[in-house]
Amino acid sequence: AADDTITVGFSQVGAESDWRTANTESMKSTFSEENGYNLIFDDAQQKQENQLTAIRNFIQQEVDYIVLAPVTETGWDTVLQEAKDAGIPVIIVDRMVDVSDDSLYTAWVGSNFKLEGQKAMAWLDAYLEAKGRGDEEINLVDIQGTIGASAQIGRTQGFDDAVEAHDNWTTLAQQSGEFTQAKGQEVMESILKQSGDDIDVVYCENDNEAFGAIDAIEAAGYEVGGEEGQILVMSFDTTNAGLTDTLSGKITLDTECNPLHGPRVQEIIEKLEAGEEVDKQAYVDEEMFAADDTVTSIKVDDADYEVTTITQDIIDGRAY
Amino acid sequence: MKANGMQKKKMTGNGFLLLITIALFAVMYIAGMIIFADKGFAKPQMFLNLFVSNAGLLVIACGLTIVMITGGIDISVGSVTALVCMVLADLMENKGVNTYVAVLVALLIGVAFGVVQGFLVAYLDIQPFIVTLAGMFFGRGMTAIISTDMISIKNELFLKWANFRFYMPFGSTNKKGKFIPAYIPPTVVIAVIVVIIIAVLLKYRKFGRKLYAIGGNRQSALMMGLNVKRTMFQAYVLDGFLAGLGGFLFCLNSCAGFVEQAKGLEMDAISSAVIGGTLLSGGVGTPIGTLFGVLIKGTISSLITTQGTLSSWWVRIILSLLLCFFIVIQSVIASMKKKAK
Amino acid sequence: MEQNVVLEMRDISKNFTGVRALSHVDFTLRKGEIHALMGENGAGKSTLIKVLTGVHEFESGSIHMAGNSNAILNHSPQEAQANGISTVYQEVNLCPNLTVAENLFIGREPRKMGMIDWKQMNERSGKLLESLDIHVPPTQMLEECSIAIQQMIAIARAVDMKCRVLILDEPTSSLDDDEVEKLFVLMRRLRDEGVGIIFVTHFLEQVYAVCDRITVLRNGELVGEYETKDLPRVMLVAKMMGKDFDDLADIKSEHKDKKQGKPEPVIEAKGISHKGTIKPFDITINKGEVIGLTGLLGSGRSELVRAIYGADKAETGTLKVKGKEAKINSPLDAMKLGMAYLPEDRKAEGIIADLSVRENIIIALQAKRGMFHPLSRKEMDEAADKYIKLLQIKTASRETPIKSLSGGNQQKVILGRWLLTNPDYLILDEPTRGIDIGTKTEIQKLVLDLADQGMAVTFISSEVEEMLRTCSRMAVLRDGQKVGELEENELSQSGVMKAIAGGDDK
Amino acid sequence: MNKSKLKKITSARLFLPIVCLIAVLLLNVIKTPDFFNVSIRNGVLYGYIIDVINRASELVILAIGMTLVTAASGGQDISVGAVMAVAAAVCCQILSGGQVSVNEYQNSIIIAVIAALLASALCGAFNGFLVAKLNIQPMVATLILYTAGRGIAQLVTNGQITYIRVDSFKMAGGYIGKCPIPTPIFFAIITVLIVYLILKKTALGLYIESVGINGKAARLVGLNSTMIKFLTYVICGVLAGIAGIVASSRIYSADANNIGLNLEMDAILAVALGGNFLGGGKFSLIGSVIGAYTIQALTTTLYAMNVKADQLPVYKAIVVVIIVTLQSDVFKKYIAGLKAKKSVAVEGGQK
Ligand SMILES: Nc1ncnc2c1ncn2[C@@H]1O[C@H](COP(=O)(O)OP(=O)(O)OP(=O)(O)O)[C@@H](O)[C@H]1O
Ligand SMILES: Nc1ncnc2c1ncn2[C@@H]1O[C@H](COP(=O)(O)OP(=O)(O)OP(=O)(O)O)[C@@H](O)[C@H]1O
Ligand SMILES: [Mg+2]
Ligand SMILES: [Mg+2]
Repeated sequence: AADDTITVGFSQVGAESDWRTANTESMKSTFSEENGYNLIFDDAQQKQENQLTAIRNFIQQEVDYIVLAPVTETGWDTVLQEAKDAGIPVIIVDRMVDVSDDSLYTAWVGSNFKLEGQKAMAWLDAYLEAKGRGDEEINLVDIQGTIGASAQIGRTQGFDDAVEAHDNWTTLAQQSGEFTQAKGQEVMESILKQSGDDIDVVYCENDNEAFGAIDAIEAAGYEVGGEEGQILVMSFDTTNAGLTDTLSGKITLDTECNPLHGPRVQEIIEKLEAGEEVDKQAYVDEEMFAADDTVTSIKVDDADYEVTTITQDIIDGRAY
Repeated sequence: MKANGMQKKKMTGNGFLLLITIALFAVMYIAGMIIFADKGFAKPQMFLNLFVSNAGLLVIACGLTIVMITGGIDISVGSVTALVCMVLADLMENKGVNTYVAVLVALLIGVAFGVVQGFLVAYLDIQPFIVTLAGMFFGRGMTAIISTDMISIKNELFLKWANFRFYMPFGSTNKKGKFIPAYIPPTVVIAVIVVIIIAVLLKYRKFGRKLYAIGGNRQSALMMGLNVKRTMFQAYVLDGFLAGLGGFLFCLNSCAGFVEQAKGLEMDAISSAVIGGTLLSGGVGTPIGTLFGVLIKGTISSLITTQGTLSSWWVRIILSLLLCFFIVIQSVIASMKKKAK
Repeated sequence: MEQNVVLEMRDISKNFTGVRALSHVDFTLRKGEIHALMGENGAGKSTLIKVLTGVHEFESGSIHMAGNSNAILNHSPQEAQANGISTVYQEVNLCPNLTVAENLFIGREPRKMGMIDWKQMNERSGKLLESLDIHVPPTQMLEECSIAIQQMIAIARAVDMKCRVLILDEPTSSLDDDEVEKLFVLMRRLRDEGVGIIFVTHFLEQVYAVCDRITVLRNGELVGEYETKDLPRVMLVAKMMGKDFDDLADIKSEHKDKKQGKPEPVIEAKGISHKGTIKPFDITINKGEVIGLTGLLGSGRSELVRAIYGADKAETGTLKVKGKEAKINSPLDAMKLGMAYLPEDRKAEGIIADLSVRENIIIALQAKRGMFHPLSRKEMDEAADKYIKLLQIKTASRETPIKSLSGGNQQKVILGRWLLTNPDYLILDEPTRGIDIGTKTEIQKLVLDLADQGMAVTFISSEVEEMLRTCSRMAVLRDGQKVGELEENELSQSGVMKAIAGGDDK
Repeated sequence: MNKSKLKKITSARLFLPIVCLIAVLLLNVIKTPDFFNVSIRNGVLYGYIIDVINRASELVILAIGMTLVTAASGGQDISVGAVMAVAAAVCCQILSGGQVSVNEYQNSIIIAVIAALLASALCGAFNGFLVAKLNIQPMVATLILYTAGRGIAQLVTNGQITYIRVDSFKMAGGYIGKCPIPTPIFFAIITVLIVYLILKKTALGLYIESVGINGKAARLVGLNSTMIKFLTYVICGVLAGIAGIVASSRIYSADANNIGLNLEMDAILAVALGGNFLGGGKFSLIGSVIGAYTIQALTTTLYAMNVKADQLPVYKAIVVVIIVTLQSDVFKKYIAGLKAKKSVAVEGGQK
């Protein structure tokens, strides 16, 4: 039996958020013994150097596949070369890696953070248009993620590009909330004191920040929501709590960032085992959930994306 | 007669803790080799990987050992490492600066931190923890100011250094029966040389002995006519230089610069030094001990990775439990020894 | 400047916050003389020395060294050393984590090709120690040496440096007569080689044994400079204290007749031992009795009392306090049974440096009463004032940190601390170390008075004479073993000496 | 007379920490004129200065514990941030009864709070045992919980963020009823008061200082150094627990990864800015409290000035260095020297 079990070494970033925990869980349940796998899981505690060590360890253990959820996009050339020399295919999940030679990894599965940002901003454009505010002066606030994180870089990029493209949109403030509720709240409080009355839209780069920002906004006596005179809050990740707030209308749009990478990776491994070709890049499907049905579909770079109106059934039916 | 007997006892007394540390390390490693024999733990490369992964940390921990011997501490090393990596990456990739120049600048950054921190600690007599805490803030902030993007180093010469391998005459055979020689990269060679140089410096140079005297009792060292301030200053400069060099080695391993890099490295370095027998209160410690401290920490992580079924939080807990176990055993043995005397 | 002068200090003034430690003091040291610097505790002797060696800055005055018409100013001990001034400070200043040899040679290690030559260093240390008759291996850690040995090592370090001026600030406070004699031989040799030596001590015999001239300070002011032969002992004492005083008066006889008949044992120890240091011993200490512990350096006197007090836990034996079996696991247990212990190493085990005089005085009583029964501020102030007055502690105020008191005054504070707890049994380990003669006599009187009031006292001192003046009985120790007891009628200088040395008589 | 009074004030121990705090606050008046404006908005006090006082609450509570630990053991407890997370996790997990998000308590709040404080006391006791009984250096001993603590917290919450969406739970971090003052401020004040009273009404303060200055001497005068050190760590643990509960109430959830993150460093900094020596011994509780407010004032100031969060540490570092330099003895001496020279020059001129 030992011969047909496939050994997979998985180097995970850590357990720094709910999202990550769901991601780990997805991997663990996919590569279980029942499914014919032997998973060697390593938690890097948010340190790239630990991941380098772990991969070298996997190589010594002569695993069949290495799955890597990189802490950073950079700095993988050397160790991936070692894996290649040892003949072990590497599958990257979540963040992309930035390597000089594409052949160093076999495939990538993950989210397109920039696209997430673009989608969200495209929705905002359509939403304001639909509300008849397309030509109004709109003031935006961006509560960024932890500076330097891939998700922050991509989502901020999407935000900046859209503001750039609209003459009537202005960025009032752009501060990092470090992906946490407490920081998000603290930063929002400070921003509200400076320009509370002018803010139209708050773009939070994850749900936790959105919760903090909403608390700060409400504590300062403003209302959140999509109507004129209210402060519109947008968010990412679609965690259970985030969608609950979307349902209650506090968050007007929540863009998904899908953590369930396990099945996708399994697909790739099965193909490889069968000697088939695999796609180099595989994006996971990511939806958008809005509080109301003002906008039901948007277009980014000529591709259409559907916007779902949130219901309790959807929340209950989700795995995370 | 009596004097002779005493002499013998004292000689072992000095290196006793180090011996214990080394013995514990050996026991742990051999146990790992037996338990995880089928998972490649017994391969020589697995052992060398301890050095490969920790070359930068080793150099940095040596620097910390120096300041800890004087009774000080330096918690800025993680930030300095991040800054060094970022500067290297930024200079070579964005500014197109010559590789050698970039490395030189990086090393100078370490020295600059050493000079400023050393001045504040030695001449203005400000508490080292606070000075280097400020240094830690400063380094991390500066890294963000240089760039918040991740920068991959693609400089050819730099990558050549990073990918260079010294192959060993020994090695292991893989599943398919192919012989694979063990290797080490240049970083390991540099780190080991640094350890040796520092060991000699501390044992056989006036400067080194002054460090111990200052750590033992600063007031006494002053009264005995040692130039306490200058020596302390030099200790911090050397520590800064080693932090810079360590950062460079670290960068050779990761080939990238980004804000979050090497976070918490200072704690790894401090705990390595302490496991290796360095006292935070000063006056005691050797680079060789620190070397074993680094190896022990590396082995603990390596054991956990090899085991490979723990969930994220259990990794943290087990990691610190092993650390705890280790520190407690050390302390218990040390106090038993004291009692026996 | 005179031809044969090596050092001249003129008009030196120094203030500490709230204290004028030196005011317009002159001091001249000639080549090849041993010059005693005398004065009561807190007179400013150590301060004068520290001003000279650059430890303290000073407000006014100038310092000249021979052969240099410019005034010198040492900014640090290092500069002083470079100027040929080598110093043994009052508090031992060595590094506990280094070996004996390193402590002797740090900063001037012998080297071979730029590297420290450890072998040579150890050999030279061995020779140096041998020449001073110090029996300790050069590779031993300093912290494992007794305080006396440490003091000898500090001296060895200072004299081994080629210097023009050698300063010894109370180097003999922990030494016994043999060691002192060794030191004197050395000092005379250096004097003959032309070194100027400043010698601070509270032992008048020592002054008259080696010194050529004497400078007396009082309250930070210069009293005068005298040739030793022109200044008889009584006058020296009078100059120091500013009044006539007989430090040799027989204080014991006044107390003799007050002794009652039947001895009431306060402490009865049976078979108490401490592994490695002292072998099982029996001792009984009666109410109203001052019992002395005598023996050579390192004979285990301190260890013995520490075992009784619970400072080091005794391994075997039983202890009865006032007839009742007692279990002592910690000093607090002992205190609760009415014991008090004044340790010999003042700096390491006595003072709590950063706390005020007041806090240092009340801390033992407070600890005895427990955390939840704090003394009120008023009680504290009263207690502190009482002992400052009683023991004539020289301090700017009761809130002054004890670390800025002179050595002798610190000792008085510690003594006050224990008297305040009103103990039945008082252990004094070298209580008069570093204390001036006036106060010393006061303390001796105090001890006898306390005994009269029924306190049992154990008195340890390296000065046999002092013990003879106070003790009614003596236990003799040798190599960690109690080898005998001397009864009242056997107490004489020669008798004690013989017992210590360990002839065949006992 | 007047001059000596002035001198007395300037030489007081707390003088410099207070000056530094004021300086940081004044900085704001120039940059953000409405910094000191306090208004009532939405029924509660509103303004930057309120934010400073409110946000500093956890830090103040931690700084108190840190001060005691530092004084007694001459080392710092770097696990306080992690202990906060443990307390928060225990509290929320009990309240939620294991669910991810609840809208009403599953268990009594009292039990939850007591359990949380017990857990944090246990953490403190663990640290205290290592430091006091096994004589392990504080920073290393507490390093163990520093790494393990968040792991334990995640273990408790199953790696999830547990939400307690109950209004009464939000009170500790928000407002009680119609009271316009944020509750954390009360927590901070009450904690400071209680600890201050304990130190005042018992001899604990003196004991701690004695043990911290000279452990050997303290033992010989009958103090149980081991017990006292142990006690300070337990107190520090409990205080961290309280801070953890407040922090988790603010976000009505237990975020094991982020509650109290990096707060240990700020707490240590607060102790130092308060003029305390990190090597142990004499301490000033109020100094540390002032230090804590200084740090928060600085952070809020920098936010108000629109400094980016990732660059904030650079400014923080610079201000910290300036403050500690001003407080350093060497610098004070240097200034005194300058003054003395000046007066000498004046005198010389008169001659
Ligand atoms: N660092 C200091 N700070 C404040 N006052 C001090 C300091 N050092 C000494 N003093 C004070 O200066 C005076 C002189 O002290 P000094 O140590 O010179 O006396 P001494 O003559 O050496 O006495 P002893 O025989 O007890 O050693 C004393 O009143 C003492 O309180
Ligand atoms: N001259 C010496 N040579 C070697 N060891 C010594 C010497 N003097 C003291 N010691 C050490 O000190 C120990 C006993 O010291 P202890 O303090 O009890 O002696 P003591 O009789 O109180 O003398 P004192 O207090 O005058 O030093 C001995 O076991 C020995 O190890
Ligand atoms: Mg003196
Ligand atoms: Mg003794």
